[in-house]
Amino acid sequence: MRKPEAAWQQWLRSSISIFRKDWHSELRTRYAISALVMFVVTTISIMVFALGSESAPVDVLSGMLWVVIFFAAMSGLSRTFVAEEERGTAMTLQLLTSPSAIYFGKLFFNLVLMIGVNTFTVLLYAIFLNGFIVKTSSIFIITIALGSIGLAASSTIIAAIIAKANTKGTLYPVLSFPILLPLLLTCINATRLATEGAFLNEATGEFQFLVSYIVVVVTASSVLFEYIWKD
Amino acid sequence: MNVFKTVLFVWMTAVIVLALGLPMVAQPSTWYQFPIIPALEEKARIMFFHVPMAWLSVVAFVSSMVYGIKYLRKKNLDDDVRSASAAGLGFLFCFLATATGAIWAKFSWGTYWNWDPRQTSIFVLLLIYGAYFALRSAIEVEEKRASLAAVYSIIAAVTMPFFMFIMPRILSSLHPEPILNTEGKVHMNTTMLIVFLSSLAGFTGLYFWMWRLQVRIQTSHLNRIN
Amino acid sequence: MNTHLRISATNLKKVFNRRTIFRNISFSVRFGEVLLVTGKNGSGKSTLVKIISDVLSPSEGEIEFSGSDNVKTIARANLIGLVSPYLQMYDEFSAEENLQYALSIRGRTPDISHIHELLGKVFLFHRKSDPVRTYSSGMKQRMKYAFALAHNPPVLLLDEPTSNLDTDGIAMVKQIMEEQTQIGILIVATNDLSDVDRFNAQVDLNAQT
Amino acid sequence: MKPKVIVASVIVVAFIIFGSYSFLESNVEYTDVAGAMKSQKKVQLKGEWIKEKESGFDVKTSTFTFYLKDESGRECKVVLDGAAPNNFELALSVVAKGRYMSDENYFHATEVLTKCPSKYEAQADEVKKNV
Repeated sequence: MRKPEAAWQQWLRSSISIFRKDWHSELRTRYAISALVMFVVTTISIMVFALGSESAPVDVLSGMLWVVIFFAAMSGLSRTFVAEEERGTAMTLQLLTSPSAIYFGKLFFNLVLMIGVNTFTVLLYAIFLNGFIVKTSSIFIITIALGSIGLAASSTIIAAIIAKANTKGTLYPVLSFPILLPLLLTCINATRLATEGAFLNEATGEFQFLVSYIVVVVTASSVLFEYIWKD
Repeated sequence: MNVFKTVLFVWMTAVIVLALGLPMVAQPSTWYQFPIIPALEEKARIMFFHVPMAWLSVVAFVSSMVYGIKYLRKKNLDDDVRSASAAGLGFLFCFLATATGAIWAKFSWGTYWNWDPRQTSIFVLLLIYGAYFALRSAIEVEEKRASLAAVYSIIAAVTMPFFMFIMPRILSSLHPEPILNTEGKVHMNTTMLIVFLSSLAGFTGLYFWMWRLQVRIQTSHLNRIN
Repeated sequence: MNTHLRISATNLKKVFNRRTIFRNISFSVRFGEVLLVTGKNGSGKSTLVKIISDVLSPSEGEIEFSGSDNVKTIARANLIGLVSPYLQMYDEFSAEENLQYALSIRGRTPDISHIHELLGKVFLFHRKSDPVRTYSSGMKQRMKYAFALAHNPPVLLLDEPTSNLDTDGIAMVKQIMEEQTQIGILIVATNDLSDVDRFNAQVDLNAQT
Repeated sequence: MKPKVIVASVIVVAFIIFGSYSFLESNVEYTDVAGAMKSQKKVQLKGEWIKEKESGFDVKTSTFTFYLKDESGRECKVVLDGAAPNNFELALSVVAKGRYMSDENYFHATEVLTKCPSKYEAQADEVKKNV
């Protein structure tokens, strides 16, 4: 045996490879992306039709933005684990590397997906819902970024759980909602601050909260994932 | 066990009789009288039942999670039965706490439901319990069901504190300070406090008895299947 | 090459849904030896194979890989190559891509000439760029051999090694088995005794109740 | 395995505390009169009912009018759609949900919640006297 690479280097390469594999597979099959995009487009167009020529108050719109994002996440983020489980490749993956490498690879994939979807959602929102005006863009951008990470973090572990269950589709939002509620409420609050034109330092409490939420969920998940993954 | 059951029965009977029966007067002069509480008056007696329910729903949630963790470490399915039974009772008490709380809210705040932080937290706790059972019913292999349910309850437990802290920022509460409040004061006279603590102890005893019973029922049920 | 390599299992037991699949399974197999696992359908052959490959944990008992010092520090996944009916390839990828990803997910740098050599060995070189979903079941079975051997594992585990294979395929499997006994340990789980020419130890799952 | 779990638990607890720390300092969202006047949106105005000033139910418009004093002592007229809640007269403080009508200079409430005394000892007498 030649000089072995450091264990963490192998681990890192392993989780990056899982991300690349999922990304390649997604480009070929487009399961998650098409579901996500169609969901966002249909929901926002329903909102536009429902509002007609009226314009909704800005705090209602900032709340609705996160409703769209939450349900979009629910329609697409479970795909990465459910696909492995349905096609029977979960065991293949299990033979290849450690649970933690798999968890972080999948987390990274969901994160990229979530950031993409949220950017798309915000763009559509800005174009079609004229009442939605962001006065402090720094708060808004940070909120969207941290919100995406937080959503990806908690959806990934819940997706891993439901992939092993029978009624995957309906179970996903049921399990996710209580876990995501603190995150969503904080994001809605921070978005409202951005639309009210608050200064950046007025939102530090929210950001501190979001960062802690992300760290707590990711840390707990990385330990617990092993128990989900291994039969 | 029989002694325990008898003591529990006598204790609970005494608690119920005293909590409902002791007189409430404007100026308590003897030890067995409760001070009257303006506006609430006799309705304040619901406190002797509402607070123990809320307390037990949390105790049950914690014990369910502790046995879940124990299962993950030892992989003994009996721990899972304990965990699931505790969660079942927790759901029951959580529901009762929500119901008694809503009645009290009607007396005190003038509305059954106000999305008060405390009401919202207990609502989320109900949702977590609901999700926990939905998850359990969707997995057939017992070992798998046990680990996933345990993992879910841990994830729920680590996010729950965030919820407790975010809510007061969105709405400040009308709910009275919890009994273990920040000032360390108890706003009750001695008789009330004794009845209240006896009720708390009695319901806790009742919970552990129900839990034991539930575990025995579940275990014998599983043994019959196999 | 680790000639001191040894796998020993003591008192393995597996319970599913409070039903005991098997209990008191012990065996020991050394470098150059062949372990045969036999048993009726449902006796737990595949379960035992999964436990050896660390996909499942035993309910009781232990399984230990020993040999030189570093065997214990290497993840079990890197010591074992598995062929099993439960194993699935990513069918939207070609054979070549599957092997590339398999190696890089193991944390290694995939070597394309090594992959081509492997595909030649299992007679899939001419179809290396087609997605696996277009393969026949026999081709998929051969693909699994390439997958199992890609990282040169010292332990090869074969669950129903010849299923779906024609006579050429069976000859290929015999060849791979023979080579494995030169470089490590071979474990075969099957009911068809003609699959193996020789074995040094046997676990018969029918024997226990 | 074991140390990993311990490290993870420490991180989880530390960040739960870190995350909640910033929120312990400020409990906002109940506004005073000045805040209600400034805000365009629906707010929750918290204060005390001024018993000395006129209050009453107008049968024609079906509204209940009263005056409210916030913590800073600033007063404000409140018009509630509907009748006063049952225990309104005994409440220590009230919360009016609604928005401020800057044109007509009153707070238009859609709902009034009452906070009843929940401290059982000693204060029972004081409140009694006030009533």
